[in-house]
Amino acid sequence: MSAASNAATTGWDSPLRRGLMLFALMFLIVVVVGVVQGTASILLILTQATAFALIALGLNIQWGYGGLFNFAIMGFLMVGGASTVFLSYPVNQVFWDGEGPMLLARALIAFLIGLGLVLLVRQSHRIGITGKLKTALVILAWFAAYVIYRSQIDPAAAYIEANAGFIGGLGLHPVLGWAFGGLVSAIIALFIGRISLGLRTDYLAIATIGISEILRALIKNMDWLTRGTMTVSPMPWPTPLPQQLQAAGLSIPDSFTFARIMFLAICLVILVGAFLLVQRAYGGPWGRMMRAIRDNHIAAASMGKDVTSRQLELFVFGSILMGIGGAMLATFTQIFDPSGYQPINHTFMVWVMVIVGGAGNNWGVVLGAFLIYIVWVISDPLAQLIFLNLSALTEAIGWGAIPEIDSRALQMRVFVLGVVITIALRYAPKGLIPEVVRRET
Amino acid sequence: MPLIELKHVVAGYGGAPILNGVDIAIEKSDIGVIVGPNGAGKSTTLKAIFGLLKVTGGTITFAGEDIANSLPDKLVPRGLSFVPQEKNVFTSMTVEENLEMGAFTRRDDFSETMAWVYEMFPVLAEKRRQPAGELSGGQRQMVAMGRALMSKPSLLMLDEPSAGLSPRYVIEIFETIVRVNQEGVGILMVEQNARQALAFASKGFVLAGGQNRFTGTGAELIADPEVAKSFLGG
Amino acid sequence: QEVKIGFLADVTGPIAGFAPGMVDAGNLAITHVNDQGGILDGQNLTSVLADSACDGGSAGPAADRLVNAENVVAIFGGYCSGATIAGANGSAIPGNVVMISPASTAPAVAELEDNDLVFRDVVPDSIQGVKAAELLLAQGVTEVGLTYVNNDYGSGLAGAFEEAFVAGGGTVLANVAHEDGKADYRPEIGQIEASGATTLVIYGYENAGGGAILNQAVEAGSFDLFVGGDGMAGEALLATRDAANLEGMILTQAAPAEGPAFDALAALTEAAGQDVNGTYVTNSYDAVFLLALAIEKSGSADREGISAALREVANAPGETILPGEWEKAKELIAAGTDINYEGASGTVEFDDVGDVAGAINYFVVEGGDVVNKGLIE
Amino acid sequence: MSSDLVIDVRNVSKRFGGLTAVNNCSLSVRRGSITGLIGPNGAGKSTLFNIVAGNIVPDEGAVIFDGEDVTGMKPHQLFRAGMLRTFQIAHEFSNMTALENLMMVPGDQPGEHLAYSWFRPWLVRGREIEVRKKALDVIDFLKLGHVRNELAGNLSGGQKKLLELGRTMMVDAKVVLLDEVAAGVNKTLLNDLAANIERMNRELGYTFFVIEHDMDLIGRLCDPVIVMAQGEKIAEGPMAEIRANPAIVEAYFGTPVEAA
Amino acid sequence: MDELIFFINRVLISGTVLGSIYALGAIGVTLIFGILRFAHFAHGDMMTMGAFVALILASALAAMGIILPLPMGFVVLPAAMVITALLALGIDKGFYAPLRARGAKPVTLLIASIGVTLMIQGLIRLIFGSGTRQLYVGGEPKDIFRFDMEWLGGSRPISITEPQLIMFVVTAIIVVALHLFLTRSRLGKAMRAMADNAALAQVSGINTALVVRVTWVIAGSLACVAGTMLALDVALMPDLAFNIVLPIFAAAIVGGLGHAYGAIVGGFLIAFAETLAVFNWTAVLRPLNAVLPEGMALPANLALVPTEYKLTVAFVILVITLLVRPTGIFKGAST
Ligand SMILES: Nc1ncnc2c1ncn2[C@@H]1O[C@H](COP(=O)(O)OP(=O)(O)OP(=O)(O)O)[C@@H](O)[C@H]1O
Ligand SMILES: Nc1ncnc2c1ncn2[C@@H]1O[C@H](COP(=O)(O)OP(=O)(O)OP(=O)(O)O)[C@@H](O)[C@H]1O
Ligand SMILES: [Mg+2]
Ligand SMILES: [Mg+2]
Repeated sequence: MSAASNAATTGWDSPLRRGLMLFALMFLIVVVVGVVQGTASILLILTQATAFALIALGLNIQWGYGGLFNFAIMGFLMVGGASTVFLSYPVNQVFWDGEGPMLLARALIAFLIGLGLVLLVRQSHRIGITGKLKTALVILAWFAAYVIYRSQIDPAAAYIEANAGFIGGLGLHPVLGWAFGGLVSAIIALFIGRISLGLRTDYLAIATIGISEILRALIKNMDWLTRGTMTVSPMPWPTPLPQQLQAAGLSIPDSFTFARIMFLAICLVILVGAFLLVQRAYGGPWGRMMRAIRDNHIAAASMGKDVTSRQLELFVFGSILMGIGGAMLATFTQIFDPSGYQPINHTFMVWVMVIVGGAGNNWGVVLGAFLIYIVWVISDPLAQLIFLNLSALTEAIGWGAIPEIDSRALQMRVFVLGVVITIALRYAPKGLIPEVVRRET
Repeated sequence: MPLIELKHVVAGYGGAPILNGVDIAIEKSDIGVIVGPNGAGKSTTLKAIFGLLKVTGGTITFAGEDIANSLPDKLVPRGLSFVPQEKNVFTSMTVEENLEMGAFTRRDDFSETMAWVYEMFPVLAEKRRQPAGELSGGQRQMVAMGRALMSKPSLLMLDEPSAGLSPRYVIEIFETIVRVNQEGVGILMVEQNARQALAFASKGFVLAGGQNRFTGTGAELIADPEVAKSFLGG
Repeated sequence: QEVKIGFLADVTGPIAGFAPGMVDAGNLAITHVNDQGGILDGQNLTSVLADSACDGGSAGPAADRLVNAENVVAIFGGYCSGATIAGANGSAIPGNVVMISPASTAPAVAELEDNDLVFRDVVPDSIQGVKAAELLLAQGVTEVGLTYVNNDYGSGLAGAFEEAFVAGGGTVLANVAHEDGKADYRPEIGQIEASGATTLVIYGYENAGGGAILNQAVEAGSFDLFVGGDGMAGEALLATRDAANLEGMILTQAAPAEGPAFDALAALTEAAGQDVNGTYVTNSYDAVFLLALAIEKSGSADREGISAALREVANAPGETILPGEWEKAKELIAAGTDINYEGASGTVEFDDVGDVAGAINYFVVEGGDVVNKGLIE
Repeated sequence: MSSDLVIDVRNVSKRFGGLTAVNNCSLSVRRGSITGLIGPNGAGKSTLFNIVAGNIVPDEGAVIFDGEDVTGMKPHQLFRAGMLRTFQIAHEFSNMTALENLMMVPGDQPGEHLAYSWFRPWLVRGREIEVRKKALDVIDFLKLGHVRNELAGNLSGGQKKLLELGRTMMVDAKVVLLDEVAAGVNKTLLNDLAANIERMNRELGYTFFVIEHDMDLIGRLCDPVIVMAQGEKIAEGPMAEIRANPAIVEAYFGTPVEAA
Repeated sequence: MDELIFFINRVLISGTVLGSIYALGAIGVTLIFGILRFAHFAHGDMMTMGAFVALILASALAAMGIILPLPMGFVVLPAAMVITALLALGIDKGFYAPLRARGAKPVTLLIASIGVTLMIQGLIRLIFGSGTRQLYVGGEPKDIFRFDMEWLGGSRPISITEPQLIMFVVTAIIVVALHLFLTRSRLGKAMRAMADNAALAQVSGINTALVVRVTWVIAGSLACVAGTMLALDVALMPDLAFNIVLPIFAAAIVGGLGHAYGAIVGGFLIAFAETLAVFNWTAVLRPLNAVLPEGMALPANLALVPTEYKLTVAFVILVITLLVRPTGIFKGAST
């Protein structure tokens, strides 16, 4: 073992004990929920939690390692979902038989022409055009490119929406779809990162929120590509569906259990793989360099670290995990529904997972993801239990039942989550399993 | 009765204590200078007096009253004032507003004090409407001291007031400190420009490892070959 | 001793505004069943509520709890199409549980490979939009401005309306989407105003963006005529607004919204202190009542066979059953007589894919009241 | 004789809003020298350093480093080209230990690339042991051994400055820019540091470019000394010559303070 | 002439209304950021909370039969501000102060404020249900003033509602009062000092705990004003202000965090950007149709972007502003 990781393991002593206890506690919660709600249910919860753990790991890379305030998580989840739709949803023959592909190809060419135009004009200083004139020309080129592209994409979109609905998918294996989700996320992250990573903390946060809202608006309204508000379903699974197992002779409960175990297994393999890679990199000089950049990017730059491209590396790396996680979620729930994505559920919840779990500590983040997700799911029956009893109580005292008790009780699940967050932070402001300082022995 | 007296103070930042029994006593007429190697606990001593960290042992008395673990908003009205080493002006506020903030705890009319400060630092009077962030290093240091004087302190504590200043300003700052002392303000300061500072100090304290090593008048310490070799750079 | 129906309801999230009314309506149907002799052998019918938060991701665990943990016989819900589809695919269909959605209008719901398990008793957007277009054209309105809530409901309805309206010779001067939950819709209204339209068609929700748009459009004062869909037709429409400003406003809603079935439910909801005109309240009541009838008809609290029984009790022919007539229905079923539930939201005849075809009524605000003008021919 | 000049600043200007911090300034540093840079507060010394080290892009003028125009180059590129700087206000990595602060300095660590750390861990490990040993040596030299596991953010002001200086000892650089390393450092320790700087200069061939207000140190180490005022170079020469210039003495040194 | 009136109605008045709301919200956000150094995400819900407090008070007054010619929500505003300020203080004491005492990072406080958001939303829905309400209790109608423009040759009136008028006045008063407070009063200056350098403020003997309390009082009461004004203008619902918290943050950021004046500028900038981006220029340019050649008539809808992308515009402005000025127009603070 290298000196550094040696230091890490020995320095782990008390956090290790604390972590083990917390993981044991979480295991207990899983068992209890499993007993109360049944195996099939807990498997479903665990599968989605695993996807969220992967996403949270992505955020941990960005925030915990790099101090990048990414609030565009929802955008990346949507991108991942939409990408896996494109790759793994069955082929839409109507689209391929019609004019659609041709029109799209023309739009693509228009896009490339526009892009070429912009790039060309940006080189105009070589022929002596500089300063304000160049800026004006570049803006003009952007505008022209936009017009050229719109002139081709609008009819194509209208045609596809009218005739084929949307372009459908390619019918490839869903796991390929997830990889594609990661890839597209990486490309988009590269683009976002290039324009916005120069911003500092809160400014970066709000800029990324903005970008994720822009992504959402695009995905939600590009009906020809994503089917927009009409939703896409059913997404194919990489493993047999319960129905297929039933057809093969399994009982209904068994079919649920086995189908979900198989799905969960794939997700776990990906999570564990990602975890190992991330953990190994973080424990060594790479992690040290990233923490240095996070602490003081000016000094890091003067110590020879290429801050911009390293931050981009982090941003892209984290976003890949988010994209894959988003794709997994869409595949597992078998629906891609752009209207279902909300910043509070898909961005802030992940932040909560990371901060409550312990930013900068992968174990903590995975714990946080599972814990918060399970709390969120069981807050539904839990809130009802509490408030139905409360209502019964007020009724017994003679104050009368709380009106609309069912639905109001459910509103309290939001409250329950809020309470859990604030209590957890109050007693562990650095997270349940905080970042470890790598001290020597 | 000394103006301020530390008896065997023990204090730290939560882990092992940094100060392990520091003794300091300053009269109103004194200029006390604390010197010592880096990490000796000099700044920590000033912070401990000013209630910025927890004192776990010993006593700190100011004008006879126990002030250990009192917070600044209680200490400033009692006559203590502190100029931190860096970030010691409000950069976005004007010079005059900086001074006003120094008088924050005062309820009476402080225009006279302000006039006194301007008299002491004429250059500040010229720049009273200018944001402090636009001043040069030496001018900032004056603003910082002026701010601290606005509360009409009987004890002014300074953490390395000359650090980073050009030689000319160092001289100016030290002259100012002497002048302030002559106006009846006790001075307790930390300095790495030790020789220069001890030269005009009436009391000197050498701290190392959170403990007093040597105590005496400034001249005595400079003269002591042991001190000179180990702490003043020969 | 209990027969459980799962309520897959989007109580939190974007439609939190009107989901509670739908839950209450479903529970009202359950109360009626229990008050009139219970289900099967006098068992208690109960509801289990699960929150799907209008999001496929949240609907998964919620539906699964109903199907696998609570072992419900059938599911009422979800409301948002995304939640319905995710719940159906993830748990209900493989678990062989019948679902009736009272509010999911997306075409994707019809396309589910559902083993005939997923039903909905809400009229698909297409029909209502077309009927509204025909009505306006018949009344001589040829130019309108249109705004719709940007979700499956609004865009489906607006699409159908525009197509029919243009085909019939009308012009849609402006077609503007709006997002729910905004504070201010003046820019949207301004776009429509600027197009010169004096008739404003709003396909949104009264207690969300649609209602806010109506208010701000009234304030703007440049529209003579307002038109709304079923999402706008609620009690609150006039409760919080000055009816004089809305004089002449036309609302469309799935039939009957009058007639014996509707009146019956109106009386029942009034007695229970609920509002029959609330968004999707009638559909919700009908859905749960139908599920109860289907369970009764199938003869056991077993998931198998509910789907077939549902068609039998809902579709003609048979003796007519109105909302609340549980005792009568129970006797008839026991006697082996075929029954046909006529819902307050419509006659509820399920077709092959589990959708209902519906006739559309229209209403006009006249003299401070919403007056039912009967079927659109 | 450009090869003799390792840093050559040509007509550089930098303005902040209305203020011209560096004004058409030209100066150069000879290879193998310890060149001093002095001047009143606000003269533009640190700004000039920032320009040379790539932290600030000048409005006008050019910086030649080792015969090559490096104007507008990024700090990390200059580091790779062999230029290392310290900061006047310590720029420590506050959430890392003192030891880690030094260990992160050496460039080209294989472990800083994902591919190596995933697929060639043995390479990473070997290098890591070397780096660590070097860092421990430096930390002991700076008398920071007892705080090597302390978070750098918790160090005293002077200790941070020492850490800043320690970075220069972690790598072999052609040129080291020192911005007021002495401020706040105990004089006894400073003597050792000065000796070390001289040794690095003499034995290892480092070139130093030093901003200082401590005239004893400048006098001991530097030849030549450059004087800057109001963004411009106003004089250059051996310390004795500078001290003999009455204008500079008046503006910069002042007269010594008397004892109280 | 009609075109001009249309422009006034649709751009000037609408933009000012929206801008006032954004500005009132953003001032609170920016003050909290300046003093406490964290992005208080629950600010939107504090606004909603304030509006509900006003609702309770107004309903209580109406129930007692006290009806004044002004909107009741406005009449009770002072009392509602006090109550909301107290609630804000309580929230700080209960949730943020313990974290600050333990030296939590800004992001931890941000996440805690998300927790607070969830709790406030849950409680509001528990108590008031999730439906939409009117702040016009007692059935008073909302007055709409229509200024006839016929004397200028316009066929449409300039119209403005009573709450909008009140809002303009209140916003103006608040902005001036806040300016005077921050620049003239001792406490106001102490707040600025603390925003500038909290450690030095403490050393100067400024009672930082007091400054924190004053900050919450101001932020809370401003939130109450903003929420109530918004609810009077539109309607009251549990997610009333949560939905506009993103543009409010955008406004605070564009202005430069920690800058009260920046927040005001940012608020109006974002509001007018949103309004103008989806503004249908045909309405103003229609007279051109007379001079344009046949067949080149302006399209019925000539807006820069479709309304689906309205919020997007706010964010595009935001991103561009930040790219040009990375810490906002007024060079704001940063954690
Ligand atoms: N980023 C900046 N923005 C605005 N003004 C600046 C900036 N950096 C420096 N200045 C100003 O430029 C001038 C020169 O500053 P510089 O730090 O280079 O001085 P210096 O010679 O290093 O002084 P000192 O000896 O006090 O460190 C000063 O007036 C300073 O206030
Ligand atoms: N916030 C802190 N947390 C933990 N330890 C600290 C903290 N601040 C300082 N220390 C430690 O306390 C010791 C004394 O620090 P102090 O700042 O008092 O030194 P000093 O004598 O002022 O040195 P210098 O001359 O370098 O300023 C140092 O070893 C330092 O590591
Ligand atoms: Mg110190
Ligand atoms: Mg400098």
